[in-house]
Amino acid sequence: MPTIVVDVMPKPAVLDPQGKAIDARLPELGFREFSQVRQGKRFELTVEGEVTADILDRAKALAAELLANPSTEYIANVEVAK
Amino acid sequence: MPTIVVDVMPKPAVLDPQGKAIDARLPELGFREFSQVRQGKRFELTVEGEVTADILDRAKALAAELLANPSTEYIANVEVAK
Amino acid sequence: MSAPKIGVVMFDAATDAPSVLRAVELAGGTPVKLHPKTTVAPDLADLPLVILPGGFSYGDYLRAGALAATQPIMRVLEDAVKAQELTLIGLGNGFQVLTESGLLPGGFIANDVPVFEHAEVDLVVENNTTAMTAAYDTGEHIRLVHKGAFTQYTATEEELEALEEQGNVVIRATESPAGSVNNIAGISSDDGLVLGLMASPEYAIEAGFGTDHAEGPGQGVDGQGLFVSVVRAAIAAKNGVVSE
Amino acid sequence: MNNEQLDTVDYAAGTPDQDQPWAALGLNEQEYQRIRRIVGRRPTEAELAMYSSMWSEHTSYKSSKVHLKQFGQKTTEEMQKHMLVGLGENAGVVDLGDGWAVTFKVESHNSPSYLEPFQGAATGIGGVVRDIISMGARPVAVLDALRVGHEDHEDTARIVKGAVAGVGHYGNILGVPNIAGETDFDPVFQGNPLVNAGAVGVLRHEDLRLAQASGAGNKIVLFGARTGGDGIGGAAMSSASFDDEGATNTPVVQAGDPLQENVIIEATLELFSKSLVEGIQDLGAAGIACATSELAASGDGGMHIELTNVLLRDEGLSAGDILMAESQERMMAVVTPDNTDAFEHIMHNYGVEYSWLGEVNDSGRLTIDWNGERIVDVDPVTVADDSPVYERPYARPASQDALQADTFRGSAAGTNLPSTGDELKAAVVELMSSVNMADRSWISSQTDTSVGGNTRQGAPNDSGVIRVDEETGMGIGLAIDCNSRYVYLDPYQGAQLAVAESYRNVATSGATPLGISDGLNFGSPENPDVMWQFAESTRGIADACQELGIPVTGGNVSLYNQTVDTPIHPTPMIVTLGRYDDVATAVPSWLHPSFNGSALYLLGETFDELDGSQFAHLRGHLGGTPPKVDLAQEARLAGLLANASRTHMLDAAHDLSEGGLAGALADMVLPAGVGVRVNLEYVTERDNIDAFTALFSESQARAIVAVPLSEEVRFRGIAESRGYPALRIGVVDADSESLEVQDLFSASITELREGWASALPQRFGN
Ligand SMILES: Nc1ncnc2c1ncn2[C@@H]1O[C@H](COP(=O)(O)OP(=O)(O)O)[C@@H](O)[C@H]1O
Ligand SMILES: [Mg+2]
Repeated sequence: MPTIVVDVMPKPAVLDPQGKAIDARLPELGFREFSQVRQGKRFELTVEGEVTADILDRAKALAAELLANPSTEYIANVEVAK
Repeated sequence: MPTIVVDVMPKPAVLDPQGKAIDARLPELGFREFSQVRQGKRFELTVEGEVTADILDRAKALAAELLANPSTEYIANVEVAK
Repeated sequence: MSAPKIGVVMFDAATDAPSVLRAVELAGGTPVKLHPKTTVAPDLADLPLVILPGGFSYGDYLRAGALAATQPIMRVLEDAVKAQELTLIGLGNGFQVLTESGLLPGGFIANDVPVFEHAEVDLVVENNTTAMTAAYDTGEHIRLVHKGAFTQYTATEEELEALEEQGNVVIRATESPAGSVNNIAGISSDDGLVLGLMASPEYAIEAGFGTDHAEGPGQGVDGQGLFVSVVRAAIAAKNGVVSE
Repeated sequence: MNNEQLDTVDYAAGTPDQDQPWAALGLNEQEYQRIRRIVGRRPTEAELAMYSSMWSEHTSYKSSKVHLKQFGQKTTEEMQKHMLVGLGENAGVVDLGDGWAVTFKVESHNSPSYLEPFQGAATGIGGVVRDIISMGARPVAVLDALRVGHEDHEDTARIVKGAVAGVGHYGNILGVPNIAGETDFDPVFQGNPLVNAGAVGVLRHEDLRLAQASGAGNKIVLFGARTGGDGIGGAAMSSASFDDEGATNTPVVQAGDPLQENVIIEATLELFSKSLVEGIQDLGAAGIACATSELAASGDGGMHIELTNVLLRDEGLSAGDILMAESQERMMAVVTPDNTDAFEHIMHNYGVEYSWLGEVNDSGRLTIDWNGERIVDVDPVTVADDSPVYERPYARPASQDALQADTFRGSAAGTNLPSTGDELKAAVVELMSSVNMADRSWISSQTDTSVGGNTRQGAPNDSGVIRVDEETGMGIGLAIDCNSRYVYLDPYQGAQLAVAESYRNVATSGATPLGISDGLNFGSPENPDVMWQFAESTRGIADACQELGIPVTGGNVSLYNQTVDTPIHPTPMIVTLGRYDDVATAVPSWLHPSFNGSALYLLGETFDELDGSQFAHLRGHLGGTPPKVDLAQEARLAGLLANASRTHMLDAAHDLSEGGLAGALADMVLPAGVGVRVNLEYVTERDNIDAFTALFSESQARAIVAVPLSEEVRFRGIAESRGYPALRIGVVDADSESLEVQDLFSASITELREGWASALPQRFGN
């Protein structure tokens, strides 16, 4: 059955303490190539049957209504999983 | 600056209470098209300069070492953000 | 006069609800449990004030307060607030439900140190004209329990400016345990009908089971003032006195 | 697993020679043969799964049983007085008077917590809370004890951060306050940490229920979470030690859903209050296999189950998997036919899923069908109760003499001990900055201590105190303790010391101890050295309880805690439960600014006892013999403290244990930063010891109390009349802002606090 992926990330202007905590550990673990880690959420929704444009719209609606909080987060991505 | 995305999801066999709680809410909110919601994490890492194959490998190493918990999660995806 | 009724929404796993019921009672109110699946408006002439208690409603797994905010009763309460018939107060997790519902500006993110923290917090009442602060003096210092993992208040520049300018920051921490912006702990909507406090006054209502106090460990009962305010507001509303 | 042919009872009867994976399931050859003899043929795959998990060490207590017997045997009638339910049930039940009762228990969740510390610790709390609710009690508090490896080892942060967060996560969402615990770092726990979780619940006498299925025709129902592939083989696995690679056979990690359990608690308590269940059993190790066989064995003996009716999370599971799965948040109940509608009604109200699995009958057999075919047909008593019982050989290890001969004073570590004021001060600062003595608030602040509104005190007090009856103020006090290093040096005496410390902690907070629950964590029972530690420890606990007059009400055994061949230090964790007439008389163990000016008294005598102490540990030494035990003296101290607190003579009281007088004084001073001035001269003179010994010796039956000046005369009077040694050693001096030991040193609170407060967050914080 197909899966829709919804990605939700903290807004750039909003602090991300979880990302920051990971960030702080990187040098100590020797990962100096990366910076500004942000931690968001990934949701996978199973769809019975085909993913029509309509269904994708419904997923976007669900993301806007429940999965993301518009005052602190933005919907980075809604797509059919590869 | 380019961004690498790391997606981490709960293993299929492991109970995902977060996904379950969302799942239970969907029918009442009228989203009957989706089932088996799983909630995972999405990390975005900023890279200074170009993302070489090497850097991508380092991101995979970071995912394995720090971002994912191998006993309950798997790395769904490591890629350069579009 | 008979004890005024105060509604308390019993969200699943809102672990502070039993203590809120008790606090309302000790302050002279009669708590009325409201079921989250209710779609019928309670008799608001009789129930002018409703509290959303705190504590991990629906596990808080998605985001603190997110699933509670989608419960049917929230639509009912929202309508009543919009009709200027109801005062709605969210405590702790209940405040998160209010921002999730869009009834109050801003939102909550992970604590500065992103783990659950249980602490006592020193607060200053900055506005004592609201339904949750009337029994305090402006400038009064109070000490309450603060707990949670996603209790850092955040808002946009414009929202912050508006809050500060309107005097809608009702209670402020001297130092927010979560790192909240401007040390904001309690806020009000412009019309004063929606109020949120990121703290748990229900654990500072009984000597010996309260917060730290000059008189001894656990002797602090500064949370009483909040519930007394609430009961007074309910009485005033019932008598037709419009709250400011 | 054989996918083509379902391994039915008939098929098994016709294929006696089919190979069976008994070894992989943790059975030995004799045990397998015994099962064949009992069932009269080769067991089916499902039967083998049941027997193997029910006969695992973890579930059957096959190596420990012979030693645990003495807990019952040494319980006198006088000690039984307060026990409503004794050993052998899910948890013991103790009478509190006025129709109230309390049940408490400690459980180990060691191996799951090593694999996955967060979920392991979380489900440890979830599991022990279900034990409590299955007795009909409402959980009112949880506690936890952690043993982890060296603080600077690369794996320690993973374990300690995960376990602390997991304990917090589950209890917080349940809404049950965490009020006591213990944390110790020692390299011996590196590859085998201990996570013990405890819970306490209260009930009215009439709500008490036991786990049994009687009454032919009664229905069996499974409710709560769906069954998934979690922890299959977990019971067998926790009875196997870790090899170099970690776990030998990694099961699917059990993940908990405290939201689900929160709802189950309310639903279950409503079932009890409406008397809708005849018997109830929580599902823990060995899942449905365990619950059905135990319910049937303790009832009338017959039960039929349609396994196909089990609601699944994962459709691919085999019958054997379903029987053994350890999915969390599930309960099994026995309901009479005329109550099934009412039962379903409650489940609907709470939104809890359930399925009817079968019924009780008088066949004397437990039969289980899968898709219309019989896959289990056994006598449930043989599964639940007839596991082999082993009298494992044990012997005092030859090395024990050398270990005990290696005293701290006689060792290189014990030379050049601090003696000048500056040296003593540096030693106190160093002691308090060590991870075993440092501030625990990084741990305790991750748990909700106030939820419920009945917490009189939690960390950093000697014991947690919870009010039970709002009207009278009646309530309980709880502490969990064990000094594993003492037990290693002398298991008999060390176990007695664990009982003594836990008992003393409860008494110091002003409660009257009523009973204990023990969590026995040891290495492999197949190692005679370990078995000796086990035998000696259980004997020590039983004797100590007999002498103190408090029964063992329940407990838990966790064996095979070792890495390759190195067993952990023997760790019999002791939870003591005490009672208050009114929790308003509970005494804190730290100094509040309002206690300024109170006098400090040291109760008890100090001997030169440094072997196994925190100070010796700080110097990397472990040898000699632990402090001597004097239980009669402990009981006298408890009596004195109970009397003094009940009559409001005490501001504060702290027992002396790890870190001795220095540790206790710093523990009192640091939480609120309230200074003291003390003088050791009286102690050193009376007890004929030097200042170093006075500060760091860990002699037992001691406590410091802070007595308001107005109560001093009275307090001296009762100490004297009871013949208990009491020395006025100093005074609380809030303005001094230091811990001052006259003529020796003055350590400012700022300098003491720095290392003490930062030790844990600096290493493990974010
Ligand atoms: N793992 C833990 N969980 C909860 N509380 C803990 C834990 N470890 C220690 N504590 C609390 O920290 C305080 C100090 O612990 P400890 O030094 O062992 O005290 P004591 O010797 O008096 O038992 C106690 O209140 C104890 O209950
Ligand atoms: Mg201790």
